[in-house]
Amino acid sequence: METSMWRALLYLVGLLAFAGVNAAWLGWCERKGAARIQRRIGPCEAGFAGLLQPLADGLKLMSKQLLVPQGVDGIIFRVAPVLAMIPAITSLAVIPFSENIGARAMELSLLLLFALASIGMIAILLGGWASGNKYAIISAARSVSQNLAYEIPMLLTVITVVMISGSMNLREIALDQQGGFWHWNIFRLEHGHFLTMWISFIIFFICSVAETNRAPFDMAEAESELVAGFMTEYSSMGFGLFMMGEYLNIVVGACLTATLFLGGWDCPFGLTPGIWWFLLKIYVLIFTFIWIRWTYPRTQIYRLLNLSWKILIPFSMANLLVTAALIKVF
Amino acid sequence: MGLMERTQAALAKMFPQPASAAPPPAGEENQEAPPREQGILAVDPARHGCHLDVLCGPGQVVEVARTLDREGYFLEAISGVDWPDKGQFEVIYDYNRLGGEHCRVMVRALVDRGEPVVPTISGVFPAADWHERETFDFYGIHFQGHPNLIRILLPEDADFHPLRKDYMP
Amino acid sequence: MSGYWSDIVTGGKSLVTGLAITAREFFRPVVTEQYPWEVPTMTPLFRGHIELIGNEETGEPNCVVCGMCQRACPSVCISLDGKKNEGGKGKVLTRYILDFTKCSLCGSCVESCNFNALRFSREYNLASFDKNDFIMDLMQRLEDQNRCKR
Amino acid sequence: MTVPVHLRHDETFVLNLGPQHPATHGVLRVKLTMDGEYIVKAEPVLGYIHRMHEKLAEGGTFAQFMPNTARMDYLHALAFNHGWALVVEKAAGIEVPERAEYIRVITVELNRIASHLLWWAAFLLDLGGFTPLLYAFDDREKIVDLLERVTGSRLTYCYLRFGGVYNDIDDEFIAGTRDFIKRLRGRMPRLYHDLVTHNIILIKRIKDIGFVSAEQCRRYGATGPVARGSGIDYDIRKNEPYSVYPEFDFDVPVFDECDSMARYMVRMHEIEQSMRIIEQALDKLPAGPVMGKAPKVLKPEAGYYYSAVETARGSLGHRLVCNGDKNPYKLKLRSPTFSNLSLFGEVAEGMLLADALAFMGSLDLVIPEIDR
Repeated sequence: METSMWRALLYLVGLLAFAGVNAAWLGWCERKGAARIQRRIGPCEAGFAGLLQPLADGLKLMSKQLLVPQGVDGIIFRVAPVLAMIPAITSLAVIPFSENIGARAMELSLLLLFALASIGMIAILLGGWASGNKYAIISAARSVSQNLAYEIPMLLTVITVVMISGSMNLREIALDQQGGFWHWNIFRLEHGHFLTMWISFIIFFICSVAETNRAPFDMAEAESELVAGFMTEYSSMGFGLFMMGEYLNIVVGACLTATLFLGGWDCPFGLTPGIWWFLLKIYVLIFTFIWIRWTYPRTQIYRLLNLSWKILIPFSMANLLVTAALIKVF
Repeated sequence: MGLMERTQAALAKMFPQPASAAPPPAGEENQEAPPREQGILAVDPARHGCHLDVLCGPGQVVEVARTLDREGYFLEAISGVDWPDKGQFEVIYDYNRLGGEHCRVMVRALVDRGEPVVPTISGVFPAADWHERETFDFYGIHFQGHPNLIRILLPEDADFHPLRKDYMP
Repeated sequence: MSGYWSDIVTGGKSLVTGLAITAREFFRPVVTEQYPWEVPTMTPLFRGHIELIGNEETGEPNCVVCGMCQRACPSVCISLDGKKNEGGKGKVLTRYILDFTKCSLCGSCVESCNFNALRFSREYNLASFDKNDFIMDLMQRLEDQNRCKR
Repeated sequence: MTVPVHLRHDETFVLNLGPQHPATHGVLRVKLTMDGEYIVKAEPVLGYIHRMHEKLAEGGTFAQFMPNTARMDYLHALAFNHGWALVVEKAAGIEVPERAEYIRVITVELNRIASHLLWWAAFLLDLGGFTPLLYAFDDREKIVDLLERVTGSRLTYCYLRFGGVYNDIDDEFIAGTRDFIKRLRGRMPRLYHDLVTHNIILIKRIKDIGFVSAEQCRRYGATGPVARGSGIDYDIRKNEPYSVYPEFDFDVPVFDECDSMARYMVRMHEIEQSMRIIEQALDKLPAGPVMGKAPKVLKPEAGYYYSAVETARGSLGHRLVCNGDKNPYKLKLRSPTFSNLSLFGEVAEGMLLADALAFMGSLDLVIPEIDR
């Protein structure tokens, strides 16, 4: 009993620290990455290479007044940013960082993750709706239709992974892929899954970009159309929490992608598996998120729905069938 | 027949009396010379920037616009001019062709300064909508029949017409 | 249907090309200048606010109070006074005020000056909390410059 | 365009786009009546940066208005300089030496490239792509540096004079301009076309969006790239040549698609054509003075004068009325985007908000020029 309590406390502190550090410094990474792509320097004044910039930003945000405009739904308006943050942190509890590091290895952890992701979407909806701002409401509506459209292909691709691994436990899915990159779901030689799984991976990745409302699918906060979308009326840490929630969602998305497709903590050459491989993988994926954001213009809401319904869903369906056939036949 | 002659012929139907045989160059009628009669003048485009100078009555503005619309012209601008000495406002319509053969037509109409009313041509050229509003804004010239004659550049509650020569801020 | 597949193929290719281009830019050197630490070189024709040119020897302004600059200025930001030169002919400048808040840096004053009495300064750090800082006494400025020279 | 049937009910709301909105590039306000994300009615509201330049012109001499011209279209300021110089030269009968004409063309065309680059950057920003903005600014910075070398200022140039230009160009400017053209030609295919023009997201976003027919252009008096994107072959530099433009060999890019993509392509091709003009002008640049004989005090003959130039946004007209005095009696500025914007209301009806903003971006609005 005693040890399990210490363990819980350790994970609580550890995960909160991980979440906090990521939420703060991913903003720095994003700014630095964007700056490099645009041939600028980026933050450079606060600390070495601007590393203290997140602290300065945080201080600034916290010292600002939390404005609650007239006519907003006060309670929901205040709850929404928290609601955006909490599911993202909670999701980290079921992520297996390595064979022995992971707060909870639940049987249905995959299902829990998707349930929590939907709550994040509700937070955006509530925030936008409660603001009573027309831009925010449009943004909330966009965000919901976008998320609904993307959960379907995402879940369809996840089902293929579940079929291959035979489990919905993230730890077991990762364990199933140990022993070198040819065991990873994306390149899996067994049953010839590599034929279809790379498509699944791409679909899953596109969907997770869309799920996290990142460019080029950032219609919900399209700054040139909707000012700041659902965040228009938020100031101070209300805004800060939404920002942190966004980055944490990226982290969770990257963790999930790494676990489902890239073998979790496995070393590509089957040598020394461990948490460092996992971290390397998720940061490469996160960098890709940043890279994509600073390369493309924003798409249009109905183009996005077209992409989902006309391309991603048929492809993921076909993938599902082919994977099932491969498992059954070989 | 060149475009200019064609336009001239089309417009000439509106003016039964041809302009005087020896037309003074545009602009000089404001000086000592007697005021110009209504009609069409061909002017030097290199000097004045337009080929035809049409002086018409305010009532003919719409008809001129229709004729030019048929000939494929477009409306460049509408400007007002204040002539307090003569007690008149002048409304200048600049027409031009989009591509093809080139011809610029300046249509001028003089209205009484005390009661400046000109029929709108926004029914013919939607481009005139904003230009007429602007002229109304600056000179207080009323464009009869304009669907939405409100101030465009100045604030809604302005009670002055700044380009009138007697306007003192 | 063929449009569907070609969209996927060419579209996908264009997206990958885009990523490749930004990736290449990522590793290339920065092109920005860090302003307070690096100052770009100023062109010889830089138009700052105007200042008076002093005589090489005496340091007195070259201005003969003809008032051409005042008349040329479209924004009425120059006001100057002179008094009769005692002992010599012409006039000497007694006051030259530039209201820089109105100035649009068109340079008409410098162009209109026939006596080599005006030029553009090289001052570019023009920010202040007080509007009155920009109502400049150019005589004073010239005196300060002369003092520095000595 | 009529409002689609499914939009004809009363659950509409008014969305106030601007005057401080990221997409309106300045202080334009558009009153949108919306049904969901569909626009039922769009009504631009102007005048937020109105400065009454026409009255200012009447108040001063001809030369004193020159600095004001650059403050209207701050992106293509030299074309506004040029327009004003041309109409006054026409009225007062001032001759311009040939070298000055060439320098005018070179600087105006450089400025046109800068303007198109900035439009491109801002358009991409409207579409949510931030990185291309900085690539374009990198190139534009080179132009601005070059122009600063000859004009002394970086944005609101006051460079042209009646009868010439303010300052002669030097060898360093010529070499710098050639370098710049080489550099832009090198960067254009990769950083502009591969990264953006051929990008599927951009193509899907602006192709078949914002349909402006040639007839609409004529009725609303739209000129410039908007008209040329609708298949109208109209460029004042070709149709009624001024300055020394007839001496150069260049094409007027015309696209028939009438959509935002066509306007985009027109501008991208115009950059190339402007570079061709500059190269030819640099090759042919004659020696001689850069200022002709112009009287100190201008008193043009009484009369009506009109002169038009092609700015980056379309036809800029100056309607000048003189009464023989040393001040302009009346000056009307026919600014291109004033007319170009007036068709926005008609075209935007029934569009989605995001598409309407993409369309607005493709019109290339410069608000101070609309409001004057």
